[in-house]
Amino acid sequence: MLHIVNKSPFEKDSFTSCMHHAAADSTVILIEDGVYAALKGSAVEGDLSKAKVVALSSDVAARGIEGNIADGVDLVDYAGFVDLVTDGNGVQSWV
Amino acid sequence: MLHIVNKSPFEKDSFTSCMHHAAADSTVILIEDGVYAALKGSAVEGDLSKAKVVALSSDVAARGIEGNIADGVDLVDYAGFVDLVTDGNGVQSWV
Amino acid sequence: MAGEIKQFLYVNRKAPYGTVYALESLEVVLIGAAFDQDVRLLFMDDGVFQIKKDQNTEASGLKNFSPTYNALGDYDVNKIYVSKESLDERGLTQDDLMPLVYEDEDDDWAEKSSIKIVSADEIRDLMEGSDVVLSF
Amino acid sequence: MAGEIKQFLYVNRKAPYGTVYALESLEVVLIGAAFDQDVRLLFMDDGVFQIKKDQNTEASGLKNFSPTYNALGDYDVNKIYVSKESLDERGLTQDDLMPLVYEDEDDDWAEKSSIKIVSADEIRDLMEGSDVVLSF
Amino acid sequence: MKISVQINEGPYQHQSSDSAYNFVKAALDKGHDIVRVFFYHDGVNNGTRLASPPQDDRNVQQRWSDLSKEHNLDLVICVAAAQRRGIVDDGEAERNGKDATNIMDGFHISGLGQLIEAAVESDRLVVFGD
Amino acid sequence: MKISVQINEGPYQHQSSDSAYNFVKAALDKGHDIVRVFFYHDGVNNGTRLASPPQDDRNVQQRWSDLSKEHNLDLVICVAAAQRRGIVDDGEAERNGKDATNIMDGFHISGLGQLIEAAVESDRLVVFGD
Repeated sequence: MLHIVNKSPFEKDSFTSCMHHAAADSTVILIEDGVYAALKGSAVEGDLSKAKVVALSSDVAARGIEGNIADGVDLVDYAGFVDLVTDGNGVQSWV
Repeated sequence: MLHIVNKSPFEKDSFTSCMHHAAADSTVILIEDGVYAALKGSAVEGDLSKAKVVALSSDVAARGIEGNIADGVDLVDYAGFVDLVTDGNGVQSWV
Repeated sequence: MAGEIKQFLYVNRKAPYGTVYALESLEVVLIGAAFDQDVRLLFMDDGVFQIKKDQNTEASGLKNFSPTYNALGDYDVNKIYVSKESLDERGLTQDDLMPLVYEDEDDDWAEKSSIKIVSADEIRDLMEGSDVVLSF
Repeated sequence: MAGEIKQFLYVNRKAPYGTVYALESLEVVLIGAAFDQDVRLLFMDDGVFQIKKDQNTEASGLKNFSPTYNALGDYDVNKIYVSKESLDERGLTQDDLMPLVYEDEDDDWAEKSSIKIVSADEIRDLMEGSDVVLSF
Repeated sequence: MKISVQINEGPYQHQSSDSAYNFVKAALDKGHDIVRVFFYHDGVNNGTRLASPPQDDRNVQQRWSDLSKEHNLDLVICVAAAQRRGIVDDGEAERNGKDATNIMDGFHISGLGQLIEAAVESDRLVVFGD
Repeated sequence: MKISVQINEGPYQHQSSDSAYNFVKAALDKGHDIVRVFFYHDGVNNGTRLASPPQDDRNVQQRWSDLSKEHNLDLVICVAAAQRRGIVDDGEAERNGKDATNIMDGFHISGLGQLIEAAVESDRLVVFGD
């Protein structure tokens, strides 16, 4: 299952709830304000180890946090996002 | 200062941030989904003691939680809301 | 595709009234019931508030759509899952929820509860076992 | 009312781009600068992300409005407060922020930083000392 | 007391317009002076006359128009926010080459300065948003 | 692969319409089949032709219309959501006695069944919301 999170973990509960409920072998893609969950040294950094986490590169760049991304979080572009959606067995948005 | 909180404390950070920054002698009015912060026995109940907290009665009734309100939280109607806005020295919405 | 039965999961994570998602999600569920699919509803996080009993919108001027949840059983939507952790965090128990029921045609139309309280692990399995996840 | 100077506080608590509030709030600040009022900007919670340096929206198709914050000094908007706790929680320091500056006409137009990092107590005092709080 | 109100969200999607409406009515009932209601962000979408909500629900847009007539309320829609979202009066239609208008009777489109002015001239500004 | 997309928010206020647009373009570039783009909740506000966004910004509404023409995309606006919010085509104007329309070329208004049908007929449904 691919999980999509689009909100900041500091503002809304979607990232926390997603990481709590996602299977350990699932992938979580951070888009829009969700990319802030990938910040190195933040209060939620510990959650990043609960599943495979990637972040959308264009949303990371827009927010100026390319140099602040935690180790282990890979960046993907929209083509990579599409591949993640079509790979695996389903997709769920944590809107 | 009157603080207005309109979002659920379980979904968004506005109630927590408001209670952390509000002066101890200020009043906080919970409206819309903000009224869920007044729930008895919830994970955020402890924050209610940080300031004077009231909840909008019509929004409490709409959500069916009249019987679940924590001790010390008074209910006010819209006329009471208006009075709280005009009393005191200012108003701030935690949107 | 005709005849294929998919596992639909409606994930309801938002409170009613403050935003329209709960109401308009319910409209999707009702329309969707006309399609022959396997439908499950999950209420978690603030979504559990959608089926809180005693909702009364008279003084607010809002439309009270909570009675419609009672009709779900008639639409053969009777697999309703509610997160135990979400109830706990909000100081609620199943007694705070509307008693949503259906009549079991395989059991002489006996009235049964549609609601099942589930753990985080069971929610994970629900999600992983779904073909389509509609999130509101 | 003419001639009365009010203490305006703009409270920015939301991240840029995911929603429009940051952009349209900035438009209010720029228009508001033409009125002779005492203006303070507060960036707290996710609002601190609004003035993160290195914003580059090219690949996203969004409009990069962050350079406009650099113009605030020219509009005599030079009291900019940033929550230390909010920076800490996000793993950020003042070095991650755009170096917003103004020229001090009372000090031979010396270039000075508009940014002051503040504690929760100082934020409380800012709010209590305001006549008008515009929240975005 | 002089009160102004700012509304940041559109009808139905969020409760903010409902809350603001109930608040303004209660303030008027108490004899307060509503200086201005300013519609900003998606709030501009409250000013359309093209909606047809279900018969068994409230009509959020129409209610504002009716209240405006009853109390001579100043309902101002921000022009910049309206242009992004497609709320158009005769003047805007002509300026931007649009073939239709959708603004509701009682609302008018103006600049952001109207918000600042309202804040300056009012004793209280109350913001209703997401 | 067959993909459908649901958009729950209006233009500009939230990034969801931007994200969905970039996603759909990337999926088309990879040769996937976009079965339907369904606009629900405030998402229906993407379908107005009356917006005039600033020249130095993207035109969210127009981009969808252009992409629809280029790729013969099925852009469906939910009728119930549109009625609450005032998005109107010729048929809706006549049915509800409205004196104007505001729908953009390339969009059409239909029922919620179109969302369920898209979900059934597609291999993936991707939701973009608040």
